[in-house]
Parts: sequence; C-alpha cells; structure tokens
Amino acid sequence: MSDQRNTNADIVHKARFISGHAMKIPTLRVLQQNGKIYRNAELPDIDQELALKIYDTFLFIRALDERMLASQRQGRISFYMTETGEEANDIGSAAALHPDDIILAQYREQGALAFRGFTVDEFMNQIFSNEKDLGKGRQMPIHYGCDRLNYYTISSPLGTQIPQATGVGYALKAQGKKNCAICYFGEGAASEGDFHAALNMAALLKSPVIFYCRNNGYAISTPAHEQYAGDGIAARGVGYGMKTIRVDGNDILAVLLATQQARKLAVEDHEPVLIEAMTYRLGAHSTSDDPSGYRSRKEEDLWRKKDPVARMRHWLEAKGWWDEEKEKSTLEKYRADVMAAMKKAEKVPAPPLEDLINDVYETPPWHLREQLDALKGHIRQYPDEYKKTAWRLNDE
Amino acid sequence: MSDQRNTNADIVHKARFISGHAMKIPTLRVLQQNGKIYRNAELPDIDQELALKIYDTFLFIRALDERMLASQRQGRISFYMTETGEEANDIGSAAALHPDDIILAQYREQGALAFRGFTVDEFMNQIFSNEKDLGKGRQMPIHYGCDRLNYYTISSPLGTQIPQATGVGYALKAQGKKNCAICYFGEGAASEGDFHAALNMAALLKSPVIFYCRNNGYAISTPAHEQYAGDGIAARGVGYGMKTIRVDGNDILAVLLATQQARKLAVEDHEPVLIEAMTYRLGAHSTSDDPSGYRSRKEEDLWRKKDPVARMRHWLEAKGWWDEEKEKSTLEKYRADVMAAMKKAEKVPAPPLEDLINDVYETPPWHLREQLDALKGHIRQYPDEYKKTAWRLNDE
Amino acid sequence: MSKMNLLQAINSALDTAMAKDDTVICFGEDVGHFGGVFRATSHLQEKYGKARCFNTPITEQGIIGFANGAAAAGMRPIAEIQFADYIFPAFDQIVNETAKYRYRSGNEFNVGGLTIRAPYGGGIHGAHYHSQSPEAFFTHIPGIKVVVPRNPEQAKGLLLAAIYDPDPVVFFEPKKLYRASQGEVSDVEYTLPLGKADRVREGTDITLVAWGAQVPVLEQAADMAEKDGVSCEIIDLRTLLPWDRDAVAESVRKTGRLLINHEAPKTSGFGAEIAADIQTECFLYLESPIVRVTGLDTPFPLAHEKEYMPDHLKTYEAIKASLNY
Amino acid sequence: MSKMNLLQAINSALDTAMAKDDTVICFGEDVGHFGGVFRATSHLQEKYGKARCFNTPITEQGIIGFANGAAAAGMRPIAEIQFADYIFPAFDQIVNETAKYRYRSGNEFNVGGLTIRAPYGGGIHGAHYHSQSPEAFFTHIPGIKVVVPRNPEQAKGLLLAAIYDPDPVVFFEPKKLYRASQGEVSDVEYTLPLGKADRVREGTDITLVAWGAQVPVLEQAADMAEKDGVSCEIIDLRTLLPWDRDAVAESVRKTGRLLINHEAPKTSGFGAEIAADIQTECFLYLESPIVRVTGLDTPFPLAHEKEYMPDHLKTYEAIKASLNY
Ligand SMILES: Cc1ncc(C[n+]2csc(CCOP(=O)(O)OP(=O)(O)O)c2C)c(N)n1
Ligand SMILES: Cc1ncc(C[n+]2csc(CCOP(=O)(O)OP(=O)(O)O)c2C)c(N)n1
Ligand SMILES: [Mg+2]
Ligand SMILES: [Mg+2]
Repeated sequence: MSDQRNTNADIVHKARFISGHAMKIPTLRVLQQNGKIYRNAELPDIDQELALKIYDTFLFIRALDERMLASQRQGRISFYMTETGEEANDIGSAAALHPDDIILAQYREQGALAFRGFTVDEFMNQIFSNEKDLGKGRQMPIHYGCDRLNYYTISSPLGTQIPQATGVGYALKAQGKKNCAICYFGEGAASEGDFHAALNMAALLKSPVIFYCRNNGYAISTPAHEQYAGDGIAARGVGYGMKTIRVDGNDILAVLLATQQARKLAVEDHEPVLIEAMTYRLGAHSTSDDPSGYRSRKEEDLWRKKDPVARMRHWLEAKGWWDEEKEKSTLEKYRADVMAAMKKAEKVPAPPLEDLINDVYETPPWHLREQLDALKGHIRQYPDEYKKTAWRLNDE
Repeated sequence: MSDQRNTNADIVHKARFISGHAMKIPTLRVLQQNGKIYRNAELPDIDQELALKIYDTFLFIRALDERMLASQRQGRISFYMTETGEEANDIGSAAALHPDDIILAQYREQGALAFRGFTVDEFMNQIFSNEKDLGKGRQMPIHYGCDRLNYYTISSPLGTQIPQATGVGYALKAQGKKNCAICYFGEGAASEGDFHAALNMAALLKSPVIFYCRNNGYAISTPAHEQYAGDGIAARGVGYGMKTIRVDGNDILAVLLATQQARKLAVEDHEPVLIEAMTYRLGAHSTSDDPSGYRSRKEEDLWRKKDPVARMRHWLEAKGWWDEEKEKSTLEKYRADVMAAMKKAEKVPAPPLEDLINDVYETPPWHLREQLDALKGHIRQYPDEYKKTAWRLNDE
Repeated sequence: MSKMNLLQAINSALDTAMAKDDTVICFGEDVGHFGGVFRATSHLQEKYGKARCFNTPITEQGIIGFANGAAAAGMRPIAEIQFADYIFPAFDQIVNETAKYRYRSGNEFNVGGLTIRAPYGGGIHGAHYHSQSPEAFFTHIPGIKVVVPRNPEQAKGLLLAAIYDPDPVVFFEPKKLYRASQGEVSDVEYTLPLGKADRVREGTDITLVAWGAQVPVLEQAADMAEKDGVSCEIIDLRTLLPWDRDAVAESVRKTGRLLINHEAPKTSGFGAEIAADIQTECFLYLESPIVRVTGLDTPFPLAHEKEYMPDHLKTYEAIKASLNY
Repeated sequence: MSKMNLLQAINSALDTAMAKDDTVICFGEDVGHFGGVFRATSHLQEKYGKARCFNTPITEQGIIGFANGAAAAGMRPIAEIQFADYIFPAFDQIVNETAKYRYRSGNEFNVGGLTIRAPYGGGIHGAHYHSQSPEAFFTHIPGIKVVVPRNPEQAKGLLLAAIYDPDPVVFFEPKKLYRASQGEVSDVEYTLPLGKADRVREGTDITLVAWGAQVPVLEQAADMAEKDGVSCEIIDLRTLLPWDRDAVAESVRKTGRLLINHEAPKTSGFGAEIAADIQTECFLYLESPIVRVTGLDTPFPLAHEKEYMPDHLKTYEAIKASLNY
C-alpha cells in the first residue's frame, strides 16, 4: 500500500508540451525481400526442420485460402476470411511458442492453428458446420477452436479475447506452468476498451502474455490513419509500462526472432510484451467485402511485392533447402488435400437437433429440454420443412 | 482513404525491446512551497484580480468541505466528498478557461463550479436534495450540474464523461464556437475503457478538449502503483498522438500556466491536450471511507506540507495582495455563509411527487402517468407513512 | 414516391434529415467514405462533408459516449452500431448515461437529439454474433425509446420521427429485410408517430403481435389460418418502449386471444412484458392463455437457424392450439 | 454455527472455498488489502496471499474479461463488481463471452468456474448509481445462471454452490441486508441447490414471489394480510435463471392467485417473465390477474426512494385487491 509515486524527480519550470509523436519506434527487419539477411542482423533460433515446417504451413494456408475463397464464390460456403499477405505473423509467432502455450486469436490466424496440427478435415468440418465440427456447427466459418491444440475458440466481437488473454496468462502463472499466452488482434480491435483494460492489467499483474498486434493497414474499409493518430499501436505499450517491439510483419525471421525473445520475457520474467507487426491485408476483409471501394490496385500491387511467402522462399532457396520442384508438388498436394477434404465435409450431415440446446449449460435445464421436446414434435409434424434435422428424428 | 502508414522508416536489424519506462515525462512546477517562484520559470497570465478570485475560491471550498464533513458526521447529510489538498487543480484550471467553455467533472471538482459562480445556496440545495435543487433531489450529494454555468451534471459511473467530452468538443467545433471542453478524471478512472476510447477519438477527430487527470495517488484504497505500471497517465497521451504535459497539481501557477496554453492549443488548433497533475487526496475518499486502513498518517503529513492553498497564500503575501487579517475575515465569512445556507436548505421541503416521474422523458408517457396516479392514490391512503410527499397531495 | 428497399429508405431518411438540419451528424465504423458495411450511409459523406459523416475507430463505448456528449451539446447525432450484437460494449453509456441524462440533471441537460441505429436479427447465416435481437434488454431501460420498423415506408417515417424526437431513441433495423423488403416510399420528409402500434390486418378470432421482420411471418401464418377459417388481427408494435398497450388491449378485448412472436430468446424477451400486462388488462376477456412463439433460450445458432426461428409454421400451429384450447 | 450478518456469511463462503480449492481467486476494485468497500473480502489477502486475492484497476470490462480467461484456463475466479450499477461496462464480456463460451466452442472450452458477485438494490440512500437492481437483464442471457440470496444462511450456501457450479453464475447480493440481516450460519462448508425455489411460508389464498431483499417485505405484508384472515404462501425464487417454474406453478394451482414483487422497474422486469409463464401454466386456476408490485419505470431516485419502493404497504394493498377481484 501507500503512495509510491515519485513526484519530485525531473521538475521543469517552463511549459513544454510533449508532442504526440515524441515516441518513434523503429521496425525490426532481418530478411530483405530478395531473401538476403541484413548484415549484422540478429537471427532467430531456426534450423532447417523448423524453417520447412513454417514454409509448409505457408503453402497449406495459401492453398486453403485460395480454395475457400473460390468455394464461397461458387456458393458452396457462406463466408470466408483469408490471411493472404499476413502469413508470416501468425505462423512465424506460433513457431516461436511451445505447444502448451495458449493461443487466443482474432479470426485471421488460421495459420497458427495449421502450424499446430489442425487437420485439413478439421478445417473443413468447421467451415461446413457439419456434425464433425468441433464447434458443433454453431458458429460461422473460420471460427475455429481446439482444446487439444490449445487454440481457444474464436469469437467475433472484437477485442474481447485481449483481457481474456491476460486472465489466461495469470492462470498459467498461478498454476506454476512454464507457459505463456499469445493474443492476436488487429490495429482496429486495439481501439476497443478491452484492449486498454487488458494491457494495463497484464503489465500490473505481470501476466505472461504476448500481445501480438497485426497492423495490416485496414479495419474493413477504415485505414489505419482513421483508426488512431499516434505512432501505431506500439507507442501505447510504453504507456502501460510494458516491454514493446515493432517488427516487419512480412519478415518471417523478424517475427520469429521477436516472438522467441518475447516468450522468454513472458515465461521467465512474467513480463507481458507488446509486439506490433507492420503488414498488409492483401485480400478483401472477408468474402462480404470488396476493397476496390476504398483502396487502389496500385497500393495492393506495392504490397504484393512485399509478399512474406516469396521472401521466405528466396531465403530457403538460397540456403538450398527449397526449390521450384518442391514448391510445385507441395502446392499441388495441398490443393488436392483441401479439395478432397472439402468434398468429404460437404457430405457430412448437420449436427443433431439436440446440439441446438446442448452446451448452453453443462446440463440442459428444464426449460431447454421443454423447448427441445416442443421443437421435435413440431418438426415431426413438418418433416419436409426441416430436412436437415427431420431425418434423424424418424430414426428415433 | 488508402494506406498512409510509413513502414520503411527507421528499420533496425536487432531485436531491442523498448522498456516500459522509456518515456519519462517531467513535471512542471513554477511556485515553490515557500511562495517563491523558481528562477527562469515561465509565468501564467495572472493579475491581482484573478489571483484573488482563485484564492477566494480556495477559501470558500475549504469552508464548504470542512462544514459538510462535519454535517455528515452529525447525520445532517448522508454523504459528502472533499477535495482538500487538490484545490489548485480544478480551481486553477477553471481559472484558465472562458465561461462558455464546457466543464465535465468527475465528482471532486466543486471548486471549478464555485469559481464559475455557483452560489452557496445552490450547493446546499443540491446537498439537501430539496425542491430547489437544480437536479430536483434525484442524485446523491455532490452530484452538481448547472446549465447556466456550463457545468454538466456529475454522474457516478467512472470514466463515462471522458468520451462525452470528446463529443462535446466536437460539437463546439461543429458549431463554429471558439470554445473547448475540459474533462476532469482521476488516475483510477483512467483505467476504464471509456478513457481509451475518448482520447483516441479526440486525437483522431481533432476535438478541442483538455483532458485533465488528477493523479492524487489513490482510487479509494487502491494506490496508484496498483492502478497502472507505466509512467503515470501522461505517458499514454503520447500513445494517442496527443500533446501532453505533466504538472505539479499543488502548484496553482503551474496548473494555470499549463491550462492556459492547453486551451490555446485546443481552441485555436483543435488539438486536444492531456494534462496529468500530480497531487494528493488529503481527506478520505468520501464520508463512507476511512483511509487509516490503507495509508499512514506520516504519509498524509508529508503531503499536508505541500498544501496548495498555503503555497499560493505565501505567494500572495509576498506580493502584498493578502494578509492574515483578510485570511481570517474571509474564512469567517464563508463559514458563516455556509452555515446560514445550510440551515436554510435543511428546511426547504423535498421536491413534489411528480418529480419522481418527470424528466424520464421530455413528456411522461402513459405508463409513468399511470404509475404516478396509482402512487398518489396509495399515499393518500397512508399519508403518515410517506410524510415527505403526502402533505402536498392534501393540498390538491 | 420511389420504389425503395428498406436500406434505401433508411438512407433517404438520413439524407432528408441531414439536408434539413445541419446539427445532424452520422458516424460509426466504416460509415464515412465507404457508406457503412450495409451501405446505409452511402453518399452522405460526399454530400455533407467529412465533418458531418465520418468513420470512428472501433469502439462502441466510445461511439455512444461521444454521441451522448455531442447530443448534450446541442447536436443531433445518429450513431451507427455495425451490428446489434456489438452494441453491448456501449451498454453502460446507454443504461447509465443516455437514459438518465435528463432525469439526473433535473432537465438541466438532455441527450434527446441522439438516435442509435443498429441492424438486428437473423436470416443472413450470421450465427451468434451477426443475428442477435437484443431489443428486450433496452425495454428495461427507462429513459430511452425503442423503435423497430417492418418495411421501407415505415423505416423512413419512423427513423425521421426518431431523429427529431426529444428523447433518445434506439432504432433497430431488421437486416434480413434490408434488401428483401421493397415498397413505394415518399421522397420528401414525413414522420410516423412513435409510441403508436399499427394494425396491419383486422380480424376477430385472435390477436397476433410482433415487430420488425416477424410481422411478415405473422402475415404468412395468418394466411394459413385464414384457410382454416380463423380470422387473425395483426398488430405491428413499431415502438417497444413506450409500447402501445391500449392498442393491444383493445384488440384482445375483441378477439379474446393473444399470440406474441419474437426472434429473441423466450425468457425475459419483450413478449413477457406484453403477456404480463395484457393478462392483467384483459383478464376477463381471455379465452386461452397468451402464447409466445419465440426464439429458443440459446445463443443464436448457425446449422440450426431454421429450427431455431419462430417461423410461420410454429406460429400457425400456435394459433390453432390457442383456438382449440 | 455462528451468528453472522449477510456480509460475514459471504466472507465465510469465500474463505471456505479458498481454503479448500487453490484454483479459487478473488479480485476486483479495492478487494485486496482493504477487503472491498463493503469488506466482503476482508482478511482473504492476509490468509491466502496477494496472488489469490488482489486489487484490480478500475475497469469492469477488464475484470470480467480477465475472469473469463482465467476460468477458461482452469481457475475458479470470483470477480467482485463494486456495485451492480457498475456491471454494465462488463455487459459485453458477460453476454457475448461468459454466456456463450461453452456453446460456441462445442464444449471444447467453458468458463463454468466463474462467479461474479455484485451488491445490488436500494436502501442505502444511494440514488441512481448505488441502488439499481439489474437482475432482469441477466435473465435474458442464455448460458449464465442468476442467483440472489435473502439472508446469511442462504447467502453462504448459495454462494458456495455458485462457486462450484459447472456454469458461470452472476450472484447479486442485497446490500441493504449486508448488516441488517443476521442469523445462525454453519461454519463449515455446505451448499444450497441452484435452480430451486424455497417456500418460506405456507399458505392457501395467494402466492407471493420475490427474491433477495424483497422477501422480508413479503413477510411483512403477509403478516398484515394474515390479520385480515388471508393466508399467504411465500416463495423465495433464489435462482432467477433457470428459475423454478414448477414450484411457483404448483403453489398457484393451489392458491389461484399470484403476486410478484421486485425492486427493479416494472417494464420487462423479471416479474414479467414469471407472470407470462404462469398465466400459461395455470390459466385455468387463476382467480384474478397476476399482479406485479415493483419499482417505478424511472431511474432509482433519492428524495423519493421511499415512494419508489415496492414496500409492504403497496404489497398488502395489492394482496387485498387480488383477493377482492
Ligand atoms: C465489437 C465489434 N465491433 C465491430 C465488429 C465488426 N468488425 C468485424 S472485423 C472489423 C474490422 C477489424 O479490423 P482489425 O482489428 O484491424 O482486423 P483485420 O480485419 O484488419 O485483421 C469490424 C469493424 C466486430 N466484429 N466486433
Ligand atoms: C464504473 C465505476 N466503477 C466503480 C466505481 C466506484 N468508485 C467510485 S470512486 C472510485 C475511485 C476513483 O478513483 P480516482 O478516479 O482516482 O478518483 P479520486 O477518487 O482519487 O478523485 C471507485 C472505484 C464507480 N463509481 N464507477
Ligand atoms: Mg487491420
Ligand atoms: Mg485518484
């Protein structure tokens, strides 16, 4: 207790307003677009196996995003979100973690999940809301979650996962685990009050969390300069008394390096860390969006040249770890895998009607059982009108 | 529109985490405790008249707070909050404003209201929730508000007034007025999500607002170092890209100087400004609180020595503008004024029953009229049980 | 008159208000240049400038806090919440500030100029977080008004009334009908009264009450019942707070039966208030229990959206059950 | 057994849970060293250390967001909201996160360990912002449970049940009774069932339903009515979501009359749900309309608090009116 503020140090006698841009935070970049490492650059801990696992995930996600985008256009699925152009962020940071570290994602981080081993079938079952979906067909496509992989289920409301990550980190610490949580969010979500609460509490309670902000230039149609007036999100970290770093989010080695070190700070010193990654959302916000209404093709092309996947490939090729042949065959394999899994998942039936009322509570209370019974009676009366579920009732 | 982020400047190649304490913001102090001005100090715009008006308000508030504290102990009023030790903040900053500038206060800023001319009767009527209270007896003591004086009615939920101030400032600008809003809040309230929303929006929308944080060391029992881990509240301003200054909140001249300049930035350049004032809550949080449970008398005594009123008095006396005689007579006068007004207000009846349902909407809808009628019927049946209001119904 | 869909009618109302009154400002996430994710604010920034129609950062509590302040200072802010599902971060600003501003200040200040717009309801495969119907929460907040239109003509007239109303209004738009509902709408300014229900169809055997997107569902069910010889009276409540109890009570005194339909979960949905009040008002007239056909007491589902919805078939069956009680 | 007031019973429940289960953590504004502004967490930091009982910054949304995360990661967090009036900044975390965690994840994750405590209600001259009874809002949120105790014995047993319950619970404490309500309470662990009402008094002429601080008000009114020869059955609902409809319906089938009393405003208060459901369940048994004796549809007042309250006199008059219908 007691007042521990220092109110006597650094006294000045003239009014000098500190400029809103007093804090200029540099960006960490290790790898150039041509695949060469900067001279004197610090390198992350990475060997061939890890490098190839990362790159493999890159290609899987490219295949997945490409196919799902097409499927949405064909009307086979209702909704999708790609992470094209941002893959180095979630995949690179996930690669810096221990599998028991907990991931709390926003929605554009399927790569982190794939890196952990979510199968292509698991992806498809979620996207097609079928009875094999771990989420029991309850949420829109891309709202993945998996206990086995310590990937908390995605929730659409922006920012809510950020203070939750603070709580998760605190729990890990309380349980004496040598793990941390990582929390992903966009520069748009960082405007929510939950962001403020989360970072302040984490710094104060020394909760081992890596707050990873994907600053990709847009929040739907809103460009970053209409989202905030300061020096990005990183400058805020200092305001919370939190260790902070800014990285080039299209540079897999920079992301890996920063996250490896951040994890150390979090797990060993219980120091939360803020990472701001400067990147670009190359695709539309979602399949419901058309970016031509708010930005130019020229701008997109500029960023297409900074493609994180190509950048890593150049590096891998220079190392002799990758070549055109591998590229082609891997992409082909993943395209075929996704297509096959999709065709399979499409045919899996919707979850049973009981799943409409299960899991609201651990055990359905009387009113939900009553509502389910009434609904069953009704569907039996009109089986043709509720085809997705009626067929199962006939079995009973 | 379009991506205007600069993602190429200041590239570094080694991971350097910026420390959470990278930003150390100095404190502006002009006046020493002995009443002497620091050499080379910048001075606010102040003449004898303004100086005496400020000091006069200091003494009125001391008399008011002292008397109301005692009255609460006697059971004459239910609740009160003093601003003892913090008077230089609200009174000094209010003195830097134009009367048409709008004040949004937290609850510990009665001094700003007194400075604007709220009468002692108006204070008492509010505190006694009588029928002359501008607020119609609906809120707890100290929740003042006055349209005539551009002082928005106080609301208990912490932080809610902060984004409102951003909206008020925006309205003033939209209406072409050469005015700003000032928003007071504690370092505790600055933890609310509303704070984050407010400052980010103000910086972005260039809303002419002075955000004035009274960092008084405590939020009820919680010391500032359990409220945040960073360098106070000021460091956050920079994160929002907002001009920021820290002042010694017990130094009337520093507060006046900073606010005068902040007002200029706000009104002339539509630049919102964050002022963090380092001060100390000398009294209890409220009459419901007993600080001996969480801090030492020694600490309080330390701060009592930094009393802002005494500091200003020394300066005034050195100027020849004030003396012991004036001090005594002014205090006596205000003590008598407060006592007389209190005795008067105590006897003013409670507001009429209609005020229970008036002002929920501009015009009471059917259901409120129905509820009022039923209530009147009931009270007529049990006049002795609802004495405060029954006597009026008998008149009808 | 022009043929418009519900979205165009909203846009026309906003345009009309902004043209007439320069204290009207429109803002929210993606509301500016882009015109909102549903395009309700299309072209308004072009026409009225960036100072009057603009993007905000993603902070619903900030949007409504800002709007409260602007309204208190004399503006007529129209704040868009991108989806009603995202109105909850602003709940404190609405419950503790918007709703109490006039009352707590003894009428020294008020935020009557404020209108909050939010698309609500299912029908777009939106699952938990793009489908909620949270209107009942707002009916428990004395100090605000709650309005829901059912078609383009109603939408323009009610929204203009909400904008000019001296009290703050939460205006929920049935997004399912944004493009699906079309009709002739006057191009000039007009208002429809707040607090007044609209009798959509006359009938004698049972009263059916709903609002927004469920009104057409009642019509479908009533058509089915009509074939059985049952005459349904349909009432669109339009304003939920304060609601038009007299219109409903008068109808129930005539028909002796009442069915309420809403998408929101049953427990503590607004149907509860209507049923509770009408059983008091019309106790001696009721020939069968008041029946609620509603969403289930679950989060809004995806795979089972059809099963969840209080559709025309469930309504039709409930009408029959009420008649056969 | 010890004589305790309601606050001490709460403290005893927290102490019991923390002693038994080291995943239980208590936090909130001023909850640590100071023991909370009402002292419900007194001495817990001393006993269990700063890591298990601690102050948070002033951010209700952060407190509940943090609590959700901690619960999902296997803790049993007990989050205090200093006054129920200040729970609204956390409303989004509760509606969209707490309540949907298990459902949206297909039971991969859940926050069943979470308990949110908040003092609610009038009686301390607290006006708008230290008196609200917001329980009805929470009854419209599928996925959470809502519990309100009426006395020390109930408080300890219900709070312990809430802490161990596999679902998240919002636990509202009647602050008016914190010190006023005293009784013998067992010093050891015990739980009372959630979802079950408690028949406080048997009677034959009318059923009176309330929860929390209004239960004693019913008892007072029933005593008055008894003198007129009216026999009242009193039910304390205890859990509002899911509520014990069968207990109420069974009683109403016996008495033929129902009165519900709550402090919250009438419109869309929880009395509406009870009335709506019971008029369906007990239609043929009701001898008079179900009556609601409640707070007014206004913000909670100060000068007129006495007039606002649904007190024993208003309840007594309503009993008579129901009997004489
Ligand atoms: C609370 C809330 N408000 C609004 C939305 C609607 N919305 C969905 S995504 C989005 C933009 C998010 O931008 P950002 O955080 O930068 O992430 P990005 O899409 O760029 O990856 C918005 C406004 C939402 N999901 N939740
Ligand atoms: C939203 C909300 N949460 C909690 C409270 C209870 N409360 C009243 S004052 C206070 C402390 C505020 O501290 P600070 O902002 O530093 O102001 P100070 O009292 O020091 O002037 C708290 C927690 C409240 N009024 N509103
Ligand atoms: Mg973004
Ligand atoms: Mg303070």
